[in-house]
Amino acid sequence: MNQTQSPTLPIQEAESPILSVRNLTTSFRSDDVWKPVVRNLSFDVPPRKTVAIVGESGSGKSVTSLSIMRLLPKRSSYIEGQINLGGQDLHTLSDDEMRRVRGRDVSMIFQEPMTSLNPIFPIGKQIAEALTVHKPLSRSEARAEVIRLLDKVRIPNAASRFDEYPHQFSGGMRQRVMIAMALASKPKLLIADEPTTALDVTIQGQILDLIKTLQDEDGMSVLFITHDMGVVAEIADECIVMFRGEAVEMGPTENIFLRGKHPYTRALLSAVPKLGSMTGRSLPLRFPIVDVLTGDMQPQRDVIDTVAQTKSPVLSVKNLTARFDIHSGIFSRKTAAVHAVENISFDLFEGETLSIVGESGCGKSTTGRSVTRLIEPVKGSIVIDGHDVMALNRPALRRMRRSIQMVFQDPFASLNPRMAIGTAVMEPYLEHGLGSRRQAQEKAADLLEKVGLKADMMRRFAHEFSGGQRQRIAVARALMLDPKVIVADEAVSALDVSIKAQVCNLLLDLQQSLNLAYLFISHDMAVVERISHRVAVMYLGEIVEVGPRAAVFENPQHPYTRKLMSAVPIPDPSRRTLKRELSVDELRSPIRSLKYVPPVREYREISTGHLVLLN
Amino acid sequence: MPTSRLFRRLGVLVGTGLVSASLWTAPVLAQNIKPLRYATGTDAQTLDPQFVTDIPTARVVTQIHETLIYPNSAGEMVGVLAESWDVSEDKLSWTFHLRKGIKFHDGTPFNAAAVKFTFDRIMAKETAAPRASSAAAIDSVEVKDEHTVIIKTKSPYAPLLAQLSAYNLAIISPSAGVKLNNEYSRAPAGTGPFKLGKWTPGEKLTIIRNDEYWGKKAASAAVEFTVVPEDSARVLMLMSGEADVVSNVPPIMVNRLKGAPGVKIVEQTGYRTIYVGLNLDTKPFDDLKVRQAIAHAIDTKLLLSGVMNNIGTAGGGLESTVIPGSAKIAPYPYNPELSKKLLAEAGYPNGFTIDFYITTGRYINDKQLGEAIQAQLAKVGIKVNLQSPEFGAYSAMLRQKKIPMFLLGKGSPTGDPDFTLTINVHSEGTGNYGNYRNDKVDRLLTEQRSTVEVAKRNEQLRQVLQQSYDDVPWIVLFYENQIFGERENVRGVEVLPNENVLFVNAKVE
Amino acid sequence: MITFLARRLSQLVPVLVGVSVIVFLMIHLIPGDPAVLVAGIDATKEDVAAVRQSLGLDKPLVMQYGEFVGRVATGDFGKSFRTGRPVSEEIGVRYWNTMILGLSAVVFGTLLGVITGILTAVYRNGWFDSSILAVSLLGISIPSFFLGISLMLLFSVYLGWLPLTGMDSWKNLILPTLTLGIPNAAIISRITRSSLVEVLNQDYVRTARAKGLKESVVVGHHGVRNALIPVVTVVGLQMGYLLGGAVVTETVFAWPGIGRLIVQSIAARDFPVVQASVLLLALTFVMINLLTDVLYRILDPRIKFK
Amino acid sequence: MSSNANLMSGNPRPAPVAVEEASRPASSRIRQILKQMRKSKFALPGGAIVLIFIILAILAPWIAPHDPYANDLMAMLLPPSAEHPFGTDELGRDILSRVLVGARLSLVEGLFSVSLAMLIGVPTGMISGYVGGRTDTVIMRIIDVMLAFPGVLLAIVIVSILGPSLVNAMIAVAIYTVPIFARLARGSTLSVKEEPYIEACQSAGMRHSRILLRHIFPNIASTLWVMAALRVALAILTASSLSFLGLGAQAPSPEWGAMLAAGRNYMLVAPHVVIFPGGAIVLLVLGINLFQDGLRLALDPKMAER
Repeated sequence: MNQTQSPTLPIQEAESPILSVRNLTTSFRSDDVWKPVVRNLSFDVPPRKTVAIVGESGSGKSVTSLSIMRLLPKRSSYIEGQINLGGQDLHTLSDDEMRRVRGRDVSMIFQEPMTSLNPIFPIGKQIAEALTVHKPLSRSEARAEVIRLLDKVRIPNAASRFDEYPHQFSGGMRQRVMIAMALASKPKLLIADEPTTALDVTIQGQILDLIKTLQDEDGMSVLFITHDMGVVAEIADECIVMFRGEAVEMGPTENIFLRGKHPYTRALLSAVPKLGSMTGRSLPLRFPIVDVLTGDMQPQRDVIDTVAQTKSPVLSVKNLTARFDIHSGIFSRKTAAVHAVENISFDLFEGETLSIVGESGCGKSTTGRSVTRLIEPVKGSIVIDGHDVMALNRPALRRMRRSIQMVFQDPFASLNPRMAIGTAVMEPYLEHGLGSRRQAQEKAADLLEKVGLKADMMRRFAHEFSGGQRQRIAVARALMLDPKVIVADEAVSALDVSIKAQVCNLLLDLQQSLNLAYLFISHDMAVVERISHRVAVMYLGEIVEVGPRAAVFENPQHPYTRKLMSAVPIPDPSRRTLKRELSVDELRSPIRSLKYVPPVREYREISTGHLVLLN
Repeated sequence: MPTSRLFRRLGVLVGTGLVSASLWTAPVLAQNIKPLRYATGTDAQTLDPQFVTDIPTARVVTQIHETLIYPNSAGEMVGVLAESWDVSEDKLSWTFHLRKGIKFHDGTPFNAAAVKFTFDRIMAKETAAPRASSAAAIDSVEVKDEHTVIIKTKSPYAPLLAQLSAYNLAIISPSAGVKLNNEYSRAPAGTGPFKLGKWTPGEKLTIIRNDEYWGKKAASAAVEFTVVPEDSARVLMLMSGEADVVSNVPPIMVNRLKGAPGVKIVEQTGYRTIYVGLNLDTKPFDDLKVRQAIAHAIDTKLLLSGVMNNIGTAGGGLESTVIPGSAKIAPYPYNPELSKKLLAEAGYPNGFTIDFYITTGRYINDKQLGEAIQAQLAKVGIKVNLQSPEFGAYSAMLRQKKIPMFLLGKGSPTGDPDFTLTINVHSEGTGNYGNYRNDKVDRLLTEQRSTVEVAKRNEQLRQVLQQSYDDVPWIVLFYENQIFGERENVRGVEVLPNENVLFVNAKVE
Repeated sequence: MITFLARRLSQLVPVLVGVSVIVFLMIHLIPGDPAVLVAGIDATKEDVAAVRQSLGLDKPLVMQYGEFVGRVATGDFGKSFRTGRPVSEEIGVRYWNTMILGLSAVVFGTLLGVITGILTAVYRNGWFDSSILAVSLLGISIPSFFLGISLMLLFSVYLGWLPLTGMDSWKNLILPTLTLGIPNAAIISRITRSSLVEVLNQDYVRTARAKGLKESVVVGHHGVRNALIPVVTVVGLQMGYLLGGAVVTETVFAWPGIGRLIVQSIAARDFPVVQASVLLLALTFVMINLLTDVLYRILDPRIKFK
Repeated sequence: MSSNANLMSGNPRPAPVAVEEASRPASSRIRQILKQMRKSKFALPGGAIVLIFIILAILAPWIAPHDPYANDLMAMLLPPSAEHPFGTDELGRDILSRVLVGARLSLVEGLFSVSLAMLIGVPTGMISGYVGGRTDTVIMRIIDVMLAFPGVLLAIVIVSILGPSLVNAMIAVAIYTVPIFARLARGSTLSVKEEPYIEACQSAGMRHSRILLRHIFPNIASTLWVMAALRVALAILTASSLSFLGLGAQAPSPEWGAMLAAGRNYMLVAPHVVIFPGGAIVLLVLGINLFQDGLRLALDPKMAER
């Protein structure tokens, strides 16, 4: 075993750590070669403290947690080093001994509450299982204890929900169920592996608060795995930064945030969007980019104002409404409808970025798709670049689509895996008959260069690119038709922080040079703050607040806007002790009966262009 | 599992609706009887004699029913239900004196009225009997007294006696016979040595001894007909002792069975002729020389010894030589050189191509025969394309009389040539699929019908056979032998040339 | 649940009507005259005409179909051309025989398939997995007629342990069950394996392990229960295929089932029997599918009876 | 972001995981598939078997020791010998030569019927899934009707209509395979249709025909190929089953199923007449199935097996 050269946390004088990991190296087998994905990791988790492991995808943070639990597949992985939990080296335990440690001494919650519960058993039974496996309990005792646990994790009407199945719970509630299950045997250590990543920001806030509260109540230690610096700042006492399988820096969270020395730490921190960092600015701002090797800040050009407010808007949406029918009964009659988008209006000007923010199900993506008629809206008028979109026939619609292009969320899915990327980029151009193959080739090469790729990559396939590169390709493809508007539907949400920053900068660059208008759909308030000119907040299919970015962020009026903003974790460890006092609630459902008549809405103008929904 | 329970319920639902009706239980089958076990390839279709059109069905029906007259082993017509008979001077009315004291299985007495009922029934339009024509010669039936019945024909009809031995004309109980076909089959009432025990169609049929039988009582208490379609399966059952008697042993198995312990082979020359038909209305078979060429190109001797393992009887005439009065005509000798010469003379020095239609699985080794003939004809330059439509389509095509060349079998239910020759050889015959026309033959066929003198009629029939042999509208390959397998301890199974089997004297020792 | 069943049942009607029309048209497209086959090949023209009339075949096709539908609506499937027996009698026992064979093969195939499937999934990629995989690939590669004949040669001829054909005792059921069930087991084994492997890679299995459950509980309780959900569908489909595909096995083992009856009836142009039996099999097939759907929904609480 | 594998000096291990912004050199898809296939222990032996059969089938007329059609009634049912390595059949024909020539027929059976079925089924299913709505409902109802027909019996009825011949048997097998491909193509289209890259095409204003051909088809193709390989194996089995029932290849064609049917009556006296053609079917179909198993691993590990 190599002598460790990794940084280590200072040994706690007073109490011995709950978990002590030394020289952990985990390797995976691929194609008969063992490749280490976690190398020489050593750290401690002190009693009652929260230690966060933070890193981007592929950094080995999740593998670390699974190595501790010994939940990795035996055949294709092996673990070296010591993992000391409460005095015993987990690595030396027999499988059966290890099984008894799991759930009793250390338990774990996972990223995907949707898939982490067995869909075919009632949740009560699943929690009871975690109890009875470690100590014998009668049925009624187990039931009582489960209800107590459900109460503890603040699930309303716990007793009545005992026999419900996971699919009857929302994501946030499921994560509470997972936590209840993890706490069943009062473990000394809770490992939380990205427990809030899949959740909406308001729900994330609730769950983080819950973990903190429970930690105080039960006095357990938490090992928190996350990619989100904001979450780290909010929850962790100590923090380990991982990069490509190794810990590059560790220490008390404040130290890392304020005095992080490692270039990667600084690169990471500089790329993290910070809500409220734009106060006093009206124009968007590029993300600072720090070189991972040197830690040097790359110089950022200024952003000039591109918005052409004086011209008529390039996209104008009036009273747009989109619904999805719900059928049921013997003859599949229409019985209800999802009111996904309800009577929304907005304008988008050349060179402007209008962001639509909101949580899942608020109708923001439906808005984006309706604007291009990928979804047929129920009513409303859409004018793009002079075309009345709703009136267009099929060929005219195809022509119209040259003016408005989309970039989607999932960079891995938005490129046809069976098509060379050059072909994919050229395709729309050729399909619309805008020029010869040679011209297409030249234009594609030019655009690829423009988005930061190389023209000679055109013959490669999507799988040969990383997520960030693919998103650049998708942007290049969207630009092939010289559109006036780009609808970016969660275009940067799935990217790692550093990549996200780069792609955002790219979008800003392109707007600067091409005068593009962006309809930027996102749930990420911090990113939206950084790159928007104007912001619209959506809730249950309606715009509840819209206005210039500075006005909305600095002077939020609608209660929902405020709630949303207060829920965003701020990457500032000094605010760690604050609690939000968010109530346990969920997004309401936009499903309405057929008889539902949408109320007439009125907006109040707070300042120029800053409108807030009344009532 | 709820699955299985649901399935069971579903099954029971469907089952009770359908199964109960299907177990055809007539009189109670006595327990503990060890029946004679007979494995046959095909199930009976009906137990109503007047609806029988096939041999396997006839084999069951004739255990239960009897005709007025039946041929003995020498092929002579002897009385069964009729004790004696005489013909009127004008040869138009036949008086039959019936055996007395006989009862049908349902208790109805057998008498002249029953005979009249039976014949009237088959002739009635409403009956829609598929073989109503077998009584076509009959003009009317009169009851003279309780035990005397007079059958009148429209014109003098020599083959009447033989015709009366046809299984379609077996006598049935008037009280049972008011029901037809399927309904009658539930409780058939004949006079035979056996009555119906139980019938599960498609599977098994048991006949039990009729203890009130007028003649010599059946040797076995019961005979069980089991349907085993697979030839090899039947043979294996015989070898393993699961069956006492099996029908239609494939020729190839004969040698094997002959050497097997505890098993014996019964071989009986039959009435069935296997022949290759040629269509005289299609080229090149309109040319006699071509037809002769084909006759000389087919090595019937080799077919018989090779394909048939010598199970069959050689001959050239259309009627089997075991049929009383049939002519003994030698097959065309195999002579490919002559054949080629004839083809050249007919203008086909390089042969020709022809479609040859064959049956598969209907006659013993029919497909192999077709393939062997194909190879033999190839040697004289005739390219044969084998076509083997399934029998339903084949029979429809045959009856349109458009098939140029075909392989077919021709049986004889009564052993009298009149019936089959009229169908197959007469220019108007429905079974004359090759459009054979010869005025002399047509005339002779009409004459023989009214020729009641046996010797004279036989000469007329011989001439018909000889003439048709000379005209070569068909090439007879051989007469099919029937091969039954029996356990060594089985006695008394009578396999008849008309393909019937009698179990009355059969028993396991 | 009731709405679901009612809707599914109402969807079956057009399918069955479609099947009945197609069957009716198809069998009338088959060349050959049923009257000739009933009367016998060398029957006289008069005999054939009489038979044709008595079978009602002299009427126009549309009328024949109308009469057929009218009769079926009253539960009467007519009489067999060949035997004159009511069609329901003709096919009742045969259908039941096929059901017995099909069920027995499905039960055998499912038991064997699920057990080997679970074992191969648990011990995946080892020698056991490989050998079961090889055997099951062999199982689906043997034509049923060859498998049947081979089993017959081995168990009946050489070893003499089992009867050849017929259906006198439960022993008769063994070889046909094996013949039909072996490929079935192979398919179900592979489905179970892949389904269970997929389930074992699910997050909730990891959760179960993280709870400290015993591996046997993890696999047996959390794994198998979920893995069997898709298997139910396949078993249902297999049952359907077995009913239709049993014809070859029925032929080899002289099993008096409905498949063989249909083949014989087609050969004899026994239209009423063909119509009714194909319709009955189609009905069975869709009912089994419905049943598996219901089961699927019972097993998987996520799917509501909408 | 530039790449730097090792921040900690002195660590001998290579860069561990696929890193952001790393791009691997283009490797040909075929090579990739072959590499994946090697994960299945059986794929290569299976492929080798199929390849050998293809070579034998192509060379059959030149390497067959005897004329496969020449009969010799003096040399019937001879057991295997140096002269006739597989023995002779019921007409004294050389079984080895017949098996060799029969390989062509079996391969053609599989390929022709599956190609035909794909040609009809795949576009139908793709259009049904892509267009959706009423078109989809109508097409799916028709497919339901076709699927409700009991399996092989549909093929039997079709062959009865068209008349028994190998070509018609292949057509029948194709027709009854059509709904399987239609369903698969529809299902895959439905899921690919939801992929963002299809939405991207639509939002780029591309024609539906182009989206179907260039974007959807390539992405459902691997699933289809895997199914095709499986179906080729099944088609060979089904077509030879039909021949076995006398509904497929006609005499004197050396189709293996037909050879088995003819040889069945002789299996007690001369088992070699069934063993060799039967063994040939098993071997070829096994080869295809082994190959298919590997193909499945390489192309579509999650595909539901049927």
